[in-house]
Amino acid sequence: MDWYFLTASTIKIIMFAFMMILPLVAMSVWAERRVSAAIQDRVGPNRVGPFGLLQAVADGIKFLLKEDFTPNHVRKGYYWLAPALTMVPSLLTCAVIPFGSNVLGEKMVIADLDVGPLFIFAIASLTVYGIVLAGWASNSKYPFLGGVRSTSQMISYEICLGLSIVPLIMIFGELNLGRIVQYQAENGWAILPLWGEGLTLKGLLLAIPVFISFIIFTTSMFAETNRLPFDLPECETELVAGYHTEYSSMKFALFFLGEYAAMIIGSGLAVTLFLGGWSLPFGWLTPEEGEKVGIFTGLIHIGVFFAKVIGFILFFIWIRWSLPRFRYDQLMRLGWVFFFEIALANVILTALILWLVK
Amino acid sequence: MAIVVKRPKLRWWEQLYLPGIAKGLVVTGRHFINTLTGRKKVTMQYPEEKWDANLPEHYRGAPALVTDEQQRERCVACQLCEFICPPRAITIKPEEIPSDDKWAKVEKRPGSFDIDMIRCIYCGMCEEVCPEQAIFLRKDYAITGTSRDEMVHDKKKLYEIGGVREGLVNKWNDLK
Amino acid sequence: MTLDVPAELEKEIDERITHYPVSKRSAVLPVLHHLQHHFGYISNEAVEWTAAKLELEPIKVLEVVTFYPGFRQTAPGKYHIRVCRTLSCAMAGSYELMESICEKAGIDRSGVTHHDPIAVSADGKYSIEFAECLASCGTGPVCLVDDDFHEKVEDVDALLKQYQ
Amino acid sequence: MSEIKYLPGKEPHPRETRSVFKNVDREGWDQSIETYIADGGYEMQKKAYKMTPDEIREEVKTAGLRGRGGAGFPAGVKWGFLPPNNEKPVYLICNADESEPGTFKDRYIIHQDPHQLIEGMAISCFSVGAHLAYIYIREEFPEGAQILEKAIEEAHAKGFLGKDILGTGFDLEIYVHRGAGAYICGEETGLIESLEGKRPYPRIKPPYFPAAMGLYLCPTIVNNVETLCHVKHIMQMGGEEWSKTGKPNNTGTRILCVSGDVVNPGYFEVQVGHVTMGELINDMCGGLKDGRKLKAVIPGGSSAKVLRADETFKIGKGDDEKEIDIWDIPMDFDTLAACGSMAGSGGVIVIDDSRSISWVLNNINNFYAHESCGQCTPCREGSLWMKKITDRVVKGQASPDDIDTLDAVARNIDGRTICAFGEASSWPTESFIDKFKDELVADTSEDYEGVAVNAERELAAAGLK
Amino acid sequence: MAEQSDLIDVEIDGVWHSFPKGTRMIEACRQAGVEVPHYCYHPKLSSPGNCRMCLVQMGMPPRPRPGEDPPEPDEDGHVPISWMPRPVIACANTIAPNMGIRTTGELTETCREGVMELMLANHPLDCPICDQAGECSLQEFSVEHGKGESRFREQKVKKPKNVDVGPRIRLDDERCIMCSRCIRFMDEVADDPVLGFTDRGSHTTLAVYPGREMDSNYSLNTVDICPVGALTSNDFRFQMRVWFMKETQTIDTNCATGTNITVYSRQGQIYRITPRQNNEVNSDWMPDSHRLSFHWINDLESRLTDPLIKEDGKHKLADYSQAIAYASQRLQKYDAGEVAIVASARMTNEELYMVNKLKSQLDVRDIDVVARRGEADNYLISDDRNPNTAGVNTVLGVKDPGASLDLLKKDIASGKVKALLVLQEDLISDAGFTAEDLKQLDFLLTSYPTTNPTADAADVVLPGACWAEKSGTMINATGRLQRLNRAVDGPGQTLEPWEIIRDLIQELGGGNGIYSATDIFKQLAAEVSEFNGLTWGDIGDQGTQLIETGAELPPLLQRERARVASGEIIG
Repeated sequence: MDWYFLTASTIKIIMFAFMMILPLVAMSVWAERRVSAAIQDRVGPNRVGPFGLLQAVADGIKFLLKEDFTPNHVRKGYYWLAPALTMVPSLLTCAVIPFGSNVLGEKMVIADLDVGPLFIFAIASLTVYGIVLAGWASNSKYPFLGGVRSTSQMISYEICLGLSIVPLIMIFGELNLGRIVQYQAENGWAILPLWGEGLTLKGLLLAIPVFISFIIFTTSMFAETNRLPFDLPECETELVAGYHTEYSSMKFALFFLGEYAAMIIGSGLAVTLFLGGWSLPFGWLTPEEGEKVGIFTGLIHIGVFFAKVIGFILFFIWIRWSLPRFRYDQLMRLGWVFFFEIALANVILTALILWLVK
Repeated sequence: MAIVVKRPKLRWWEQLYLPGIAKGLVVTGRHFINTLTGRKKVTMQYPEEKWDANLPEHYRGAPALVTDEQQRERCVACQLCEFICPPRAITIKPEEIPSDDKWAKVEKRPGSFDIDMIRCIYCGMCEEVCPEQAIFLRKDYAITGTSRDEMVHDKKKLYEIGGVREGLVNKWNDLK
Repeated sequence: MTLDVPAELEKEIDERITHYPVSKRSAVLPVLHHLQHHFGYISNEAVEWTAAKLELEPIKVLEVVTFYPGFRQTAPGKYHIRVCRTLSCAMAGSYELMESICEKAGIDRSGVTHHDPIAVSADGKYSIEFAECLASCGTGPVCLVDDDFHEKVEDVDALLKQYQ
Repeated sequence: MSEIKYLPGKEPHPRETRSVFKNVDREGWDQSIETYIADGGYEMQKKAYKMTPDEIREEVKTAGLRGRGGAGFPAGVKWGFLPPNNEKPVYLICNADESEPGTFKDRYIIHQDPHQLIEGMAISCFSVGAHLAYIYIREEFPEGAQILEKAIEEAHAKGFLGKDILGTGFDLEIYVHRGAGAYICGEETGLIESLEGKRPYPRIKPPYFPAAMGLYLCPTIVNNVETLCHVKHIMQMGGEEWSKTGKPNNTGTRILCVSGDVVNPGYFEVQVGHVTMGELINDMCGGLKDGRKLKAVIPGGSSAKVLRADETFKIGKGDDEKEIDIWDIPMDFDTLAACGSMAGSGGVIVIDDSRSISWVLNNINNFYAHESCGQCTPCREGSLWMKKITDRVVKGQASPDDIDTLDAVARNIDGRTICAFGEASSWPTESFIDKFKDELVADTSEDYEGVAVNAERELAAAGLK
Repeated sequence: MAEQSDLIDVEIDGVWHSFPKGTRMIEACRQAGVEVPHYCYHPKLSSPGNCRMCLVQMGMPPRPRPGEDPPEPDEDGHVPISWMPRPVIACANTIAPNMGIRTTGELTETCREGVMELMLANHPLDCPICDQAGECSLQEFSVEHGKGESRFREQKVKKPKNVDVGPRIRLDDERCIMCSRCIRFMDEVADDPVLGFTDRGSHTTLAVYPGREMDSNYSLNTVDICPVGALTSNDFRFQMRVWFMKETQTIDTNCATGTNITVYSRQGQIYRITPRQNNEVNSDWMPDSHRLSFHWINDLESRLTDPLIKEDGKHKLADYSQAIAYASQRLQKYDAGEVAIVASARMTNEELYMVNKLKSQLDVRDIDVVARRGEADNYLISDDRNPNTAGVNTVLGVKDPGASLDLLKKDIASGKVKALLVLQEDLISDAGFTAEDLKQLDFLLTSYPTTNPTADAADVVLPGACWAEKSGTMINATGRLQRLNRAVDGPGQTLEPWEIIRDLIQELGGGNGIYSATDIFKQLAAEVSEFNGLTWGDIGDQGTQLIETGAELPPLLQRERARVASGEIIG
């Protein structure tokens, strides 16, 4: 490999993973608290820095300085490993998400794989190990229950998650996320096929399965990231804090960050698959396939991507403070009985549309 | 007797829950917007903003002992507050008022009167039970200290907080 | 301090005690009457003397002394006046009589209380108190000056003149 | 008896029937035994001592003599309460503690006719078998006590008292015992306690009925002066004959003492029930003062319930039932009881329209508050409380609901005390409120809310006002 | 119902009961489970009937007028009752056949309300500073029968307050409700008539004669019987509100009378002691001297709190198990007959029984206790100032307490006795030993509640619980077995003496499986013939007659029984 590739990749990793995602994690924690406060007619953290923006920093410092307490009864190796196992895969998945167009001949994606979604699912599934390990290694009943719940929940919803994007892949005929975005930029976003080919009968008809897919995908994403209304693994009314009950300090912070990172990546994927990634609507400022764009346009594209992601994160937060938590049996029923069936039917529906409507 | 609650029969679109969810989102969204635009303001910025001026008459802050117009201790150490206090925060040691004292007629006063403010739950039972109108929950709510000892209010401190209260019934006067 | 009881008085008292063959204690009232008659009032010494005489606890004598308005524990004036204040006499003007006597004899009754009902004139000549019904309601207002009974007292000057 | 002449200006009213008061204000009469014997004195004692005690008691019973002290209890029946087969000594006490305001009959008997009393007592003692008798005379009669002691000495010298009287082998000693100014000593058990040298706290009945457990826990008979005097006259007339005077069940003569707002207050011995209130006030006492109207009458000493002048009373039973006004009330025990009051000790206090009812009630309450012995709770606390309330009413410092409190206090005393003093002190208040509530309330003011009074006191006490 | 001729049928609140002839109405009601409120009435004193609180409605069978037929009795033989319009006092009236009593109903209720209101009219409302608050009849009955609000707008009567009437008693005349219980007690029971009423009416004032003192040794009983806070104890004044205190029923150990008492304590401190009724032992009374002799228990300065072991002539603090181990190690060295024990007649039967066990374990030469004699006081105090001499006779088998102590002294001097165990006694202060005497010993062990000269001389000192800190049984002068109950915990490592002896026996090699005083009592009851068949529960709070000692009842009790027989009091 040449030095250029290495340099470019490193810069992209640093730029994207460490300068965008991680701050975004911190900021989304802040946003979560501020938004929840606003929804509940409160103020929220507003003391540290302007609008409390430095609250995230303060939290970080606090996590770092707190006593890192390891209970005596835990399996220490696994116990220590678990937080890393949740944090790392979440961050890893960002490698294949295109966060911008082809700026100055450099694709704004860390690794331009042709199996993007598969890679994401494969890696993201690993986070469940972290949670299961945390639950089991804690050697304590609530974390254990949390871990068990987490496992079955993740496995259940991973199926729906996978099935829900099959129609998209069928439509796009593509697994490269960069090209999927490019396609949407030209022919209308998956759920907003309002320009290009999207405006054809086929495109509009396809919007129906895509919309169903979108709902299943989003919902499953909530379940996958253990967000409310599906946060049963850490459901505090029943399990104190679920799998991370026994964790404190930075180890707890890693779970915490992992959750938010997963949420961001999930949002990124959703944006990429359904909302046209970095593209602007109606084909504005859309480069041709492989066309280099200038720095200015490139920055706009990056900005658009993050704006969409942030919007999606806000939606996550909004949902969290609007809906009550599911009961565990409801959760399982929803996953296996409804979403699984609907997703399967959706695939068939898409196939039918693709086959019948030319 | 068991009460049977009839479940509402849901229409098919209601069974989807999506409209319900949307409705919920609208509600929370409205709150969000309202708060964000400052149309609605509930929370107060303590300590820059304080509600002291608007504290209700019956606000239950730190309990304190009061004296009357003539600097007389109203408390006669009957120990009813000690008895009623749910968290047992009050400890009183009564003593006899020496006969040469101006208020010797009352005979009894607290030798020591301690309220452990770490224990105090501001329930106001002491005020309610006091037959002498000697203990009141003041509007002080910022009770802080850097040690446990400091958080125990002794008699001196309690009178300091309480101050003088006028216009109360004088039970121990010359006529009675 | 013991009471100086003249032998004659003591003899008289001893005679009185024989009127009560069953219980000496019964003689408390007569003994106190004699002592009050002689000394003008019942002092603590008189109480103790009586108690010793009748073999009682002094408190049992004091109980009796303080019960009866007829016994005085403070010295009266040379002449002790008792004015009836009960209904018939009051209707006949005994309150006015009291005022008039007080005024003419120079007695200030403002300090009179339940425990100390007797007011003495400045010169110590007269003392006065209100008495409850003297049982001569048809001839009110009435008063007793020492042991002398006066009915329909109208002329206070004439009354006081008799006692100089 | 046509030869009896009375002092000028003190002649009895023609409607009077003098027996006990025969010698009161009599011309040429003095207290000496010689005078008494010359008038036929001590003959009845001689007569009685020839009878058996039971015969005497039967005579008294036949006569229907009712006690003249206040309660009107038949004397013969009282004597009959002495336990049979009694081995303890029996005492007789003459209750000369005349303290009921409005009553002043005993004073004249004792001061002017002491031997009559001694003779009556001698007869009674013989009947009940008492060898030791006391005359409990009130302290306010110092002269009376001296007169009685002298009379006893004389009777002793003549052999009417002492050992082996008149050769019958009957011994009797009578001693005079002076009280010390306590109304409660008029109550028989209070009197007994006083005579024992204790505080005159009335005893509880049961078990301390004087006839069974009286003086020194021995059987004791306590009778009023007038009652004991009547015994002599019953001996003289014979029980049967005596009972024909007066009215059935209200036999004999009795002395009515009238005081208050009449022209000529005084004492009148009349046959019981033969004189009405109107006759007593208008004829015998010369009526009310000029231009005055009758407001109220207290017919039997201050503890009797008051009668309002414009009331009407229902008396009689069945066919005899009739409605009368105050002037037509015959002065006997039963009628006055039917009118809601009592004949009591015969002290009639007349109140005319110049008097303030609050003032009258306050005066009476003052008396009872002063005289309450303080033994039992209701009377001890209640009598002073009532006085304090009426004090304020008179001063115009009471509110209308104070009158209700006053009434409630009185009713809390009535019937709940050890002795009859409770009733004596509460009846005036109860009856005055019953009959003159409008007038009492008129003396109060809505402004004097209790709260206000208290608040003023608080401030005053705290030195702030 | 009334089959026996001396039983009388009485209807109380609509229910027929039978009572012996001569029962007072108030007692009949009490036995029927109806409390009639009262102040002046006290079963041990004469009844003046002056408080008027016990007014009830009474009814009798109607008396037929001449010519009328008597009323028909119903199937139970009861005739309908005609109720009297006026109330009567229940305390002084005795029941009569077919009498009816109503303790409820309008008349009784209005009477009670009325009397309560009047009673409170001049009573100062100073409950907050009144020691009686919490056990005050006036408070109790005003809750039940009071109006809740005063109509009294006048100035209350002023009377002396805070009067020193005696060395141990304070009088507040304004609180006095003139029930005269105290006067009657001093007249009738204490034979020291120093109290009386002065003045009259509402101004009636309880007083002692100026210059006299109410200093009878029984004066504090007036505080107990005072239904209000007029008489209060100087010792207990303002010390503690009664509702905070724990009550423990136990017995007094100051003399062989074994007065039944209640110990009032809070947080391990004893605040006061009051007598408890037991008509076989002390009636309702107890002497002041005994009542007030508890203060040393609270005084931690004088108490032994931790075991001490003497090393090189100096006492060193030790752990309890350490001290026991050391003691047993020393004791094992002696031959038979070289060890003596002095136990105490202040020990319980259980402890004495354990002493017997220890004796056989150690092969002890001699065992004795210290005798304490004093003067009897013609009331309740016995001349034997040890509480359990009868127990020493019965359980320990020492028939003549203290007789062999002189011999012991000699044996110590001659070296015959090398080791001495002094249990719950102080030989130097109480038995005429000197420190020199004890110096001859090779080993001396004492257990005692307080520091004392004998302990100074001892090699091992163990803190032994005092009477208020232990449980057990004692036998009083008249042979009555009574229970002693633990009122407070001993300070520090203080243990009950039976525990100390048990641990010593165990350490010396004799296991015994004893875990509580009741365990010992079980063995005691099985082994000592006098106790045969008794269980801990059989003894009860009032004790049970165990043996005949031939001793007479205390004089006060004899007098009281005579008064009961004469009908003067209820008893």
